[in-house]
Amino acid sequence: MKYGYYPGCSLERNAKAYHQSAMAVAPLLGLEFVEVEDWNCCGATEVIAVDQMAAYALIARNLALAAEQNGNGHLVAPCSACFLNLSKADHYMIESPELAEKVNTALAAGDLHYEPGTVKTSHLLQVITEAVGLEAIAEKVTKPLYGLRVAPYYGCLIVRPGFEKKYDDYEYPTVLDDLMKTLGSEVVDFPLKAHCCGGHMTQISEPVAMELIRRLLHNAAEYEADLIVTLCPMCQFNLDAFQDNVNKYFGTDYHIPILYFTQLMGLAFGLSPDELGIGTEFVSARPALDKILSEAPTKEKPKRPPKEALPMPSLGGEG
Amino acid sequence: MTEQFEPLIIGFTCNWCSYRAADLAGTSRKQYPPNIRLIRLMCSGRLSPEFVLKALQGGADGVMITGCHPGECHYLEQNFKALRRFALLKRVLAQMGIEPERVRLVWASAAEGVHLAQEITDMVEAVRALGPLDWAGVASNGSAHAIPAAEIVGEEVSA
Amino acid sequence: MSENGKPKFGMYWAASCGGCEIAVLNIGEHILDVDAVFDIALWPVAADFKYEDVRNYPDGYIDICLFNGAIRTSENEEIAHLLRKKSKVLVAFGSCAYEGCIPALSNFTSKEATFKAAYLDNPSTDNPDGVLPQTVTEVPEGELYLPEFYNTVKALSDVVEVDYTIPGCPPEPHQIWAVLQAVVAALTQGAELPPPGSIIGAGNVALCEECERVKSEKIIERFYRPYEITPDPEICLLEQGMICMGPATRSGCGALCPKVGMGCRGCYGPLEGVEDHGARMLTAIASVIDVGKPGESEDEINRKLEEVLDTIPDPAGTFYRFSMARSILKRAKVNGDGHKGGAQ
Amino acid sequence: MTEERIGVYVCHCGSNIAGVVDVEGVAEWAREALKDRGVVIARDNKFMCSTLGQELIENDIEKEGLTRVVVAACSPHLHEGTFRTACQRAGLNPYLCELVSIREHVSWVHKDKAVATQKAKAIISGGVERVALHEPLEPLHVPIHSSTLIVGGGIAGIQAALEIADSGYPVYLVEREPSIGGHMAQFDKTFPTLDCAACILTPKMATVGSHPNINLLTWSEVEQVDGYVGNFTVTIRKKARYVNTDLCTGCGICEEKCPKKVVDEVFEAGLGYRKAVYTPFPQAVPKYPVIDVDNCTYFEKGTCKACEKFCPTGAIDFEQEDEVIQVEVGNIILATGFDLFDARRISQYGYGRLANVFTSLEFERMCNAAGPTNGEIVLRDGVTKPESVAIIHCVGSRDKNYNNYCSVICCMASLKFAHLVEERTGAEVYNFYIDMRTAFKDYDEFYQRVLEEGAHFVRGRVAEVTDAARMPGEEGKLIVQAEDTLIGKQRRIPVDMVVLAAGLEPRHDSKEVAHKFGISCSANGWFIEKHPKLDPVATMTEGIFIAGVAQGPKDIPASVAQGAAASARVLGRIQQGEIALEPVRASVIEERCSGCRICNNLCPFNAISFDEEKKVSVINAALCQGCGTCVAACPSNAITGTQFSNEQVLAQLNGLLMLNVANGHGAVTEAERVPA
Amino acid sequence: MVRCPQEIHITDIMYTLKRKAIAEGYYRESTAADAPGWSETYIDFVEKYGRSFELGLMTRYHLRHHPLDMYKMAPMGLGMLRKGRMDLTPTRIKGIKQLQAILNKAREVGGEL
Repeated sequence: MKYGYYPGCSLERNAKAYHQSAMAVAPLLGLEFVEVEDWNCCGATEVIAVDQMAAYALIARNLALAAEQNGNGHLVAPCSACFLNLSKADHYMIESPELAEKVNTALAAGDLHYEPGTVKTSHLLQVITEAVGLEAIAEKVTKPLYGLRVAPYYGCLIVRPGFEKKYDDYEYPTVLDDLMKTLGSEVVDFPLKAHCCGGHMTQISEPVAMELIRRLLHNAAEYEADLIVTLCPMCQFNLDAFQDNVNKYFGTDYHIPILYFTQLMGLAFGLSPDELGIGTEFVSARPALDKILSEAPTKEKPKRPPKEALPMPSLGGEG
Repeated sequence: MTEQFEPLIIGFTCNWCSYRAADLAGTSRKQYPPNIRLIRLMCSGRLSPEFVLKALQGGADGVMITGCHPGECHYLEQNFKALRRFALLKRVLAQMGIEPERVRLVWASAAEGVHLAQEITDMVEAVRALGPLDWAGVASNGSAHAIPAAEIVGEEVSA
Repeated sequence: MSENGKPKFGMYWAASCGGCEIAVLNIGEHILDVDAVFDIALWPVAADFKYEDVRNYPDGYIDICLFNGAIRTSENEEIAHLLRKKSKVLVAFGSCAYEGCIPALSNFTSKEATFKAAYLDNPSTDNPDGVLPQTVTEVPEGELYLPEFYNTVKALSDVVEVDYTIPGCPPEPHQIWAVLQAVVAALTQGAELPPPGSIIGAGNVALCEECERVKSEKIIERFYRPYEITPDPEICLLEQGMICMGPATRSGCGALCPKVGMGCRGCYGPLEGVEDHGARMLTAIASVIDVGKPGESEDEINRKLEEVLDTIPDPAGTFYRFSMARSILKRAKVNGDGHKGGAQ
Repeated sequence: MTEERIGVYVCHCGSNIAGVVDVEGVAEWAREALKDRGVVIARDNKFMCSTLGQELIENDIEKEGLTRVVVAACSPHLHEGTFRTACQRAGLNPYLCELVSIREHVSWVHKDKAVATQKAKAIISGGVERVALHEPLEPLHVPIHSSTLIVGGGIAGIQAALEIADSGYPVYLVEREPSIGGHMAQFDKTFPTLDCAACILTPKMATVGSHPNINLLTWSEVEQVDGYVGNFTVTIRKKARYVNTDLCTGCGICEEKCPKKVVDEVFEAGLGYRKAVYTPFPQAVPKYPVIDVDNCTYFEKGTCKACEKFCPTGAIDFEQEDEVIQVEVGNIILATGFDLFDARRISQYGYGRLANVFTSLEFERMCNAAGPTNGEIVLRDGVTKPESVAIIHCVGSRDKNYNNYCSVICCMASLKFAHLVEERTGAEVYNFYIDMRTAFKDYDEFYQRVLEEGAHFVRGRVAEVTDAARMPGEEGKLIVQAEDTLIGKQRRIPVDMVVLAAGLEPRHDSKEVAHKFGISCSANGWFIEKHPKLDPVATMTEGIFIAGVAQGPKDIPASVAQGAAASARVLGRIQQGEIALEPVRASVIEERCSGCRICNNLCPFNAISFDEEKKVSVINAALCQGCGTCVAACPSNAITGTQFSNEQVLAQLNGLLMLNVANGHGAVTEAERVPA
Repeated sequence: MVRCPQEIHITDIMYTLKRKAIAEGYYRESTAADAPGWSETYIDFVEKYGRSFELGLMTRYHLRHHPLDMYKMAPMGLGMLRKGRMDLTPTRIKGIKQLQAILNKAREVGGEL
């Protein structure tokens, strides 16, 4: 399957590991990613905060380029912010012809035009779990991540609903959980899985950011996760690069490595850590990865609850 | 001074909503042009396209089809059938060169006397603006009251 | 009857393709019986007669005259009147004479446009001076006359009284033969003929009755043109989304088209009491489109509806393919330069 | 040209019509201009609807031998009946009289006298043309079978069944579950009086069980409904119980001995267990157990039969099979109730994930003395008493993401819960609500009472329930996060237990059921009543009534009221013995029908069926409501409709077109008079 | 996350409010008074190069808004350089002129929707 590829600014440098691992994994899954020629920043959460029209124009330029360059109109963005911006702009342009017209007036200034709805943007995780599918992935697993306790962290952007890209269950998504299970790792419940990592608050209001990050680390630690797996450069950066600051700030002592799901996929597929940019994280993942067992841990079967205990609600809906 | 053209509109109403809407317009003394004459059916679902064609061919300048709002049909869902037929009839009429303004579908609940009166007023004005249909003339000579080809919807289809 | 005691047979060809003539020949060896039983009084396609000959016949001279073709020109109309006068029994033979048929599709446009298409725009026409047919042309020898080309095609019954109608495009040979036998029986053994004005050589219920395909409740999600699908051989074509005029069309042909996977085109015309063949089919088909349920928003419904209807290109041309001249409106309202209403 | 002798009567209606329309002129005109259309008499009168006016018509019918009557007055919806009966008195079939409106549709909506008069003439000429083609019609009389089918053994169905049975008429009560009682049987207390549900319900259940006029069919479902008002044939599947009810004494030994314990998802709402052979609850009616084949060891593995071994009367019968029966009934009441909103759908509330989040139904069972905890309010571990409980209102209700409507009962139920928690555990109670809705008798008093008992009320929709502690005091608790919109602040309230007041939803299969019985459902799936205010228990389908929550969310009193109301309607019918149906009906002309089956799917009342023998479509006159949709659809004119035939409608059209308003002066030119 | 029972897109409303707050100058009283500063710095880089540039962004923003906090960021900055997660020079896209033209036009068109 061939996709237009929109890396976004972070993946060029800060989240190079994400880019690197994605590129390493893609071919194994029969995915071909062709980078959009001369793409520009999606504006993250900043441009929209100051000038709506500029923000949409900025995004639309990328959509226009993507539409121009790759035939089938499938675009993949590994960064949640880019994914949200690209798909959101497209959606609102479809919804409001007035907006579409204004945006296109702007684009015209650069001899570009974008027909709303022509580019379908997906997040990398979507492509991997939906287009490729867990079965196909399972077949590729050669070194299962046995015994590794993973906290699946989605962040708040990818699940942001309100239009057709409504992602999985936007309150309590589980795709990443399933993917991690497929890789053989053990997935811990992670109630804050879709909460905010602080975003640019690290720059704007330290106290706010520190608290938001602490909560996530704390919650992961509570559930004895060996590491947190992410799918968004911003989340990875905040939890990883600022973990030290958090410890200083609150006098805590967290050492929870933060990896991208593509890095773990690579490992499970038998690629070497270096090919996957493992080592570029601030909080080293080595100790955690050393815990990986050679074969599946024997599950001690859950001890039956005391007879006075009430049954839990059966999972799966009624009717 | 030339007398202004008074179109003749035939209105088909359903027994439960739109006819009662017309009654209500009356009881609330809501004035509307006298150019419309109503025929009561039990349901807009009863309307055979022939009724519309006959009206136009027989001298009416326009036809208004009325019924209960979708989802409020006294017969549960029959006005949906009226809606389907109207949609297809519209296309055929367009190919017959009859302006869309001349045949309208209007929903009116028994409470919407004023709404119905307004719709009638609008339609009479719209048809007045179009001028007489005079199908007798058309049938005897297709070029009567010529309207620009552009206004006739209808697609070219290679056999 | 004439001196040799044989009844007189006439057949005339007005605005039509000639298929009806072929259909008569398709009765096979029976044609010899026809020849044996009848004296041919007029049959341009078979023997050389002049209008003059016919004019010289005494009134009612022709016992049975099969008139095929629609009334498209003043000539057609003139001959219709002439043959009416000269025939005891005048039969509207075939769809053209009965209801206008394919020629009447030009009622969706104008005479001018038809001329333009036929004499000017037609790529295979070489007409540098853009000459169009004239009713009167001056030539050194004097004036030449051409019949007038009408703006609207009419059915035979629009211009003269018709005794019987044999529908079909063309009528099926076995039906033709059955009719001829009945006539012969009437003329020779004085057998009863059906009441004047009736439609003969066809059934009295819709085609579905003689169509062997399995029919069930109809819910149509979209329509397909013949090239788009290969229909299931057992099931009703309409249920498969292929437009089939069968339900609204007179039986008599033996459901030939549906039998071979092609929807009925409607050439046997509408059923008794139906004033407008097209309108009947229109309402029937629209009624079973699977769009619009309580709870759906009206916009949503209309959107879906338009989507489905887009799969019926040229609805008017489809539903009125044969019956335009006998429809309620009879023609489209078009301006002089003859916009085509979508029909071919 | 018609042979009919038509009389035209133009009403002044005081000055209501005469004020605008030249009534005498119109009558005069009708007499002259419509002579060749069959009009032999045309009169005007101050008040046609008065006794004098009516006598006028009657006399003319008798003396002048009128065969048709046209009255030009007010709307048919006002006086059609009046004039029809007048004709009938004079021996003329009422359907040969046509009332055309020149008041509502002319004199009250137009001012220009000339034009109004002209229009009145047109309308009358339309009426004349039409009435000439009217046929005499006789109303359709169908007998009403005296027994009634009630579907659903909840409180609404029970009420209806008892009302009818006590009046001495037979009832078939069909219930899907092994016992009647419905949701009410699961409750502990009922608001606002707090009397125990079982105490007031079980006696009624017992009466139903033993009532000579009630044929109770539990563990059964309606498969098919044929026929029409007064004469339904209903096919019912009695699912195999694997217990011979003739031998079973309901001693309960089988249940006791059965080794297979499973979670009871239905009656215990998943909070308790039952055996593979079970009666849902002790007071179940009937008392006979059923074997749940999906969980029975014998049906799974082929061995066990413990129940059979120990049954003292040998009532266990593993060979038993479903039984399909047919019953004849005259009327049907649907009281099929509701499903509870599946709280798992709102994942941020953690139901199914966080142990101590409960649904309202689970909580009802917990409070119930006969329930899994014997009425103890405890956490999921079954022992710990909560010290703080949060009750979240509007779960799945008033929310565009789920159901947009208000579920009506949740506010009061939540108040009841608050009170019970207070009373039995003394725990702190927090109610999170959007609006408090405590309409109806004694409800708001109850609200006041709960307030006084010290329950907290936070006005704000809960954002999430989480076990992710953030601040001291939150560890090990469930934290309920919501904005308190009254103080405009975000609040995080740590509690031990959360109760979700889940909303009411139509039965998951309500749409199929509606289709089966030929009634309609709202978009949500609630059954639609004939009129939301004036006819709340009848449906558009004659002979089918609805009661209880199946029609829309409501509480016990309202459900009981509807049960009673529906039965009253049915009893009225039964006592009539027969019902007269409007003769406005469609019918198929067999010899014209080609069996194309276009019409088969068009009737929402299932009046059209297909005769496989003759290969023609057939219309059941008693089911037909006369809308005429099939008439308009038939591609070969094989369906006709009385009172609205093509000929009649086109004749009226013709009449209307005869006069053109083009010249607004009321003058009628010869040309215009000639029928088109 | 959308938890509004009326399906209102809360995050979009937040952005709108933020824009208004900045436009009206209310942000000064906010706890995140620096937000606009950050946003504008960010936008400047995007407009200049077409892509964001962490090093420039952080240094300039902090120099302008909290020079004293620089020391806090320094170690992380170094760490990032060491791990090759930060560039010393920005990358400029080819179509930067085109982009600028588009953005200017957009501002000209302007307006909230």
